Amino acid sequence: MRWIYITIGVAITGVLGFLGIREVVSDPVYFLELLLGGLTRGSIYALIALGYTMVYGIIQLINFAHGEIYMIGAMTALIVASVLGLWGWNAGVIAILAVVFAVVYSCAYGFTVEKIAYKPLRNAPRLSALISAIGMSLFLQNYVMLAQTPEFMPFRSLIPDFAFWEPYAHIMSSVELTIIVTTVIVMVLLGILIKFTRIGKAMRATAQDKVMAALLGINVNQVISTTFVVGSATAAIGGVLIACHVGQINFFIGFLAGLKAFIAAVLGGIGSIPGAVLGSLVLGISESFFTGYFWSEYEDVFAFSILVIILIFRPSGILGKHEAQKV
Amino acid sequence: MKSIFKALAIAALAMVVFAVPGFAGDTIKIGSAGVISGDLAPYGISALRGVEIAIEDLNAKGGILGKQIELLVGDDVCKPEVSVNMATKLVSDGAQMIVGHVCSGCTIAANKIYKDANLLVVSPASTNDDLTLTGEHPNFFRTIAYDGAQATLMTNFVKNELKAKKVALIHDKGDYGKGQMELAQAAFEKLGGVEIVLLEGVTTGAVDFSAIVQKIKRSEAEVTMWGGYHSDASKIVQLLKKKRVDTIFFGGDGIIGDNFTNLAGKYADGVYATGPNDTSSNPLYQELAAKHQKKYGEDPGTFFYNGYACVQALSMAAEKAGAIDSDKMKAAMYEIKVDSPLGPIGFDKNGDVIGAGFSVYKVMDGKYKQVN
Amino acid sequence: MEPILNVKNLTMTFGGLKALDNVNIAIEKGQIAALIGPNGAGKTTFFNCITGIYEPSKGQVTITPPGKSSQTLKGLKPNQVTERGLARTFQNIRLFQGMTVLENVMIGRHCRMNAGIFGAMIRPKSQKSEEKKATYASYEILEKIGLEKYVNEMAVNLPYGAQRRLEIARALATDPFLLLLDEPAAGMNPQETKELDDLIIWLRDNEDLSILLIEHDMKLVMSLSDRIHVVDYGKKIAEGTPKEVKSNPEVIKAYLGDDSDDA
Amino acid sequence: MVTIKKIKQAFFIALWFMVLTFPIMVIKVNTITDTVVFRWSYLFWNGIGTFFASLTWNYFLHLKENKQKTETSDDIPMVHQLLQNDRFRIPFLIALAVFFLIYPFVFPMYHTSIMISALVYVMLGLGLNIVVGLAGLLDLGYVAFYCVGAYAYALLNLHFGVSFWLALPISAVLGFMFGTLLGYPVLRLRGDYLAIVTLGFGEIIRIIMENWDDFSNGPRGISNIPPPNFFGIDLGQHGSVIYIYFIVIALVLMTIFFVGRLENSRLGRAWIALRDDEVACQAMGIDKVKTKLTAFALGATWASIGGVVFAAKTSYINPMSFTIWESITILCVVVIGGMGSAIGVIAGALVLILLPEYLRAVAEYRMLVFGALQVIVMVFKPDGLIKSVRKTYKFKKVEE
Repeated sequence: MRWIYITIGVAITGVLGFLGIREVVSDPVYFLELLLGGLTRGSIYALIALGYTMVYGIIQLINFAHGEIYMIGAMTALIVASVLGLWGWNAGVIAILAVVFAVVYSCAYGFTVEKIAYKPLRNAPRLSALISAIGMSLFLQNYVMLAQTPEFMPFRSLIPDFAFWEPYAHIMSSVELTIIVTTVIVMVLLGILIKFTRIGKAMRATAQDKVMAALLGINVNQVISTTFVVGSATAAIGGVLIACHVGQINFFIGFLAGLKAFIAAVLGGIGSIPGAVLGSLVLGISESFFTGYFWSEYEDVFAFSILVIILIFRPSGILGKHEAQKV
Repeated sequence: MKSIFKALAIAALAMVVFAVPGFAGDTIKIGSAGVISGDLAPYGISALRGVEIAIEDLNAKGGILGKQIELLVGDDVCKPEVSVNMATKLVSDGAQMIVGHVCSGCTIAANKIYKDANLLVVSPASTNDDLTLTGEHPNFFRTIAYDGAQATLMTNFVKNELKAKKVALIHDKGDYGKGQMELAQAAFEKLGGVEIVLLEGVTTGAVDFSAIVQKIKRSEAEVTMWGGYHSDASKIVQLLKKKRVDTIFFGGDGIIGDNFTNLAGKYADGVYATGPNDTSSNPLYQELAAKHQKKYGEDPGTFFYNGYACVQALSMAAEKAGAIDSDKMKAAMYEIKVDSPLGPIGFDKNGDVIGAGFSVYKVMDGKYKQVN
Repeated sequence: MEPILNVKNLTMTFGGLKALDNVNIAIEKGQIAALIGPNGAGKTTFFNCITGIYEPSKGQVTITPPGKSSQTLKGLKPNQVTERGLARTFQNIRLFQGMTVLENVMIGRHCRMNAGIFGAMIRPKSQKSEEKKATYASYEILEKIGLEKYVNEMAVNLPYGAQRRLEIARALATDPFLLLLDEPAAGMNPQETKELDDLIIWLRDNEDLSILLIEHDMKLVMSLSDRIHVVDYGKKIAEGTPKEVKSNPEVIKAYLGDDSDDA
Repeated sequence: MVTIKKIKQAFFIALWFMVLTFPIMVIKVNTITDTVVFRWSYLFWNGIGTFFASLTWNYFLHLKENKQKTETSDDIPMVHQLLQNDRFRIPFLIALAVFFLIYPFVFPMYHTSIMISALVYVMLGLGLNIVVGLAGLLDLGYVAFYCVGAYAYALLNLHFGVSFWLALPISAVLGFMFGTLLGYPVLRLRGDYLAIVTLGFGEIIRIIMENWDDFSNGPRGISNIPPPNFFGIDLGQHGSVIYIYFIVIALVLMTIFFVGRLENSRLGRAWIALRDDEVACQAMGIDKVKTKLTAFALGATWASIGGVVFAAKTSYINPMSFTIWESITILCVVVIGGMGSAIGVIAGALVLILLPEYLRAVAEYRMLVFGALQVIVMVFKPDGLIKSVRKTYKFKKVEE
């Protein structure tokens, strides 16, 4: 049985490899463009997926409202930027303040959402928390829609076109470059936070065993709140950058982006930070290539197929630790 | 136990209260159905406002056949299954004629109910060919030209005016967008001389369209035609410009209007689109624009004038028929000439509008200008 | 006569770690055997290997059910092992929390029943009687174990000792010929342990069962067991009657190295 | 008790919310005309609103916590207590039956129409309850099978003129097959990994329906799907709605009957065992693979039957009706109603589907209220509206 799988696998890889190499050689620039496009797309997913994976790692909850936090981040940035713009402030100051406000407010929303919708459900069945999260997501969407507008609003990029990057801008725009660089920075910072700081250690301890962590004097509630705050902050940064990239936002952008990011997080192994980034990149790049070389109609089908295949062979995602069942 | 009976009784009572159908009194009820929540809401709301203002105007002038008009509003969220419930509700509530729906799928699904209740339906926005050309919807009229007409216009323009040899057809996989591109494909094939180098659908609402943009670039299409709505279109247009892809972006009436130019901002310049004929010189048009501006503080949306025209047509038909009777009104519909903000319009035997056609627009300095 | 359970050269490695190293154990019909050893010696791993939860790296497990021919358990899934007549309990109680006590026992009857999808939905006469039989059989088991007063309680709400007994009841319901008990007396008070002692003897004498148990309570082990197997660091170091084992220097050494609270 | 301390707390919470909602609620920007409107009154009302809301919220949360401390977890929901009592059960059931019998004749067609929708969700909910509630497999792609059923009827009717009554069993079988087919590769996955893969399957089916024009007519969908025929008599629109209503009632009754039996059968117990403890379940002789697959397949069967009814009722289907939101709605029905509890799921479906319809009175606030209610129900009743209760067995003293 095993040999059949291996043979089929080798055959498919061989054929695809051959066709792939032929394509690459025939038009290497196109290949590169798709790769870079995929990288951008992956980085976009990654910025949202990081928050998902952190929250999941610590309380095993699919935080459905995470996409909405991302949306609120972008919305706050838009509002702040518009107001300051009308007051005639300097563009650079506006950009910085918009990001700062977006991050602060997203954190506040993330914190509050956790206190209202998840904390009372800490000992309830896990699905109840999931439904509560879905309810929260609906609520936030409609709250923003009613308070602002259901229509798409143009979002003027806060990131200027860098002069030094101009020669390459047709391959990758300044915004895209910023997105990729930011993703790397955020991932590294998060890695440092979790590996080396006190709160990071507390997070890891809580993720492993809440009861034990509490016995060791870790304030579990505080750790969970911190996780939500940090996750929301990354989402807000993502929100602002992605809004700059696509140039428009409305109340509903969180849902689709959140869904994709969640898939990416699962693909990489949910709960793992490098996993979230790797999963996002795999998803983004493979989607990009699939659209580029095959049919974009079936892009999502392909993405899901990759997910299914990877999960069948690695049931805990690419970098997820396979938890042995304790008997 | 008592409490349960009590609760049941209350529930039943509540339902009766909710459910009492509006008995046809001294008013005429017009049902307006369309999408007024969710992401397509702007389209539905623009039409609904047209209907509202038209009814206000009519009521001020004494209504239809001397009776005041009452408006019943339904929201189908652009989902066929909701639209059926919605239609049932409008019929239950005693609607005597319908303006709607916006999304073609909803109109198709809901019209079964209307047809059965023998109500006339006039849509301000449903452009699907099947609605009028198959003969399955004899009670259906519209104040907007159908997709096929638009496709012919688009393809002819691409071939004769833009002189393109290679076109890419991109759509959003929805019934409206995909349908448009399929019609365009068929029209090009009939026309000949233009090669379709790409026919693809993209996921609406996606965060990144760079892959499809690269693909367009690689296909060397001189014109990229778009079937879909303004939000995705503006994302693609921006990327096309940013990636320096040398192609002309050409969309249908889904991207006509300020919604698109505002979203795409500086990237919108040079985009072509087909849309209803520019009738801004029409005095009624100007009057209505002013009214809208006064009432809502902004310029009218896409289907505002079409919505207004729907009500006008229905009231004229009723006056001509002399009664609120669908069969007589239907016969009258074929004969009337409506002085609408879209210009003088009438209806052909299929129920399609005569006189309100499409023209091609181009964005120049952030505004759509008619070019043919 | 063939031993009913014959384990030969059983080896189980996790990564580089040898949790079990060439263990040989044979159990005769009607025996109460005990498997003892310090914490982490590989006792539970041994159970898991036999019952199909782990696939052993090496070695053979052969069973000879009374009145039937020998067969190997190689490659069988846990449920197939149970079908062949080996039933077990768990060290950390693993009852089904969402079900009543009776239903927990009825789960044990699962593999002795046949109702399929249509049987369950349409419930023809044959299924009805099967269901009824299973219900009564389960109730009888509860009576034997002394839990009948809890029939319709949710399993989670039972006192601790009763939960341990319920695990045994559930295992009994699968009609085993060999019962594997993983620390059945853990956490019990002396009174409960005494009752357990009686129960196990009673089971062997009246139910035609053989029993293999893992236990740390040496008093219980010594009073119950016909034969004791001792493992340490995955290796079997001794085997014999309680008396023999007690005086075995290897065993004493193994236990003295360990914290002797349970020795 | 409202103490000074609590008022102080509520005051600070109100203050927090005023700050929190400031940019989004107070400032309204219009990026098109570049104008900004400050709506200061919102800030004020919001502060007052959250002050009282937080007082009540904390009061009830407090109440709930105290209750948890004093009571054991096995209190039986009132509905079950009533239903177990023969004196109440019979009149209650009769009242219920009468209510549903006269319903379509008393209320206008619109109400019958949305009641049909709600009843379809009862079926879907009961079906998903097998998968999620009983077997504990989180399935976010349940809509796939619903889609299969709807398209099976629509396409079979379009091409071969298959009638509603024939389509029902055919699509049930199809649903069963699809359930097995999709269930097989995901057997190894647990928990949320399973959820996301099933979600993927749901989307895949929808996208295929959207793009494979030759097969499914793509996004244009299939129209003119006939309603069930009544011995060839034309019932008219109203008549056929009532007819479908009774068909759905019959199907729901059948579902309740079968699911009830399944729940207390060898199979149902195996599902619950699987949900509670996979390892112990296998060790007790239950075939994990088979049990999971039957759960998947049976759940799919009901979804598929629901799909046929849906297609017949709407008369027009297109892929937009089968998005992930649909799966989420059905999941909400199950969890809010009470996982594993049939009565709960029925209540959940009626509340969740009918509520937004009647909330149309508050039109645009409807989804806002709906989302808030979901959170509130889950926070205060995490086990759902009506908790599941296992069957109790009575034994006569066994004679010695």
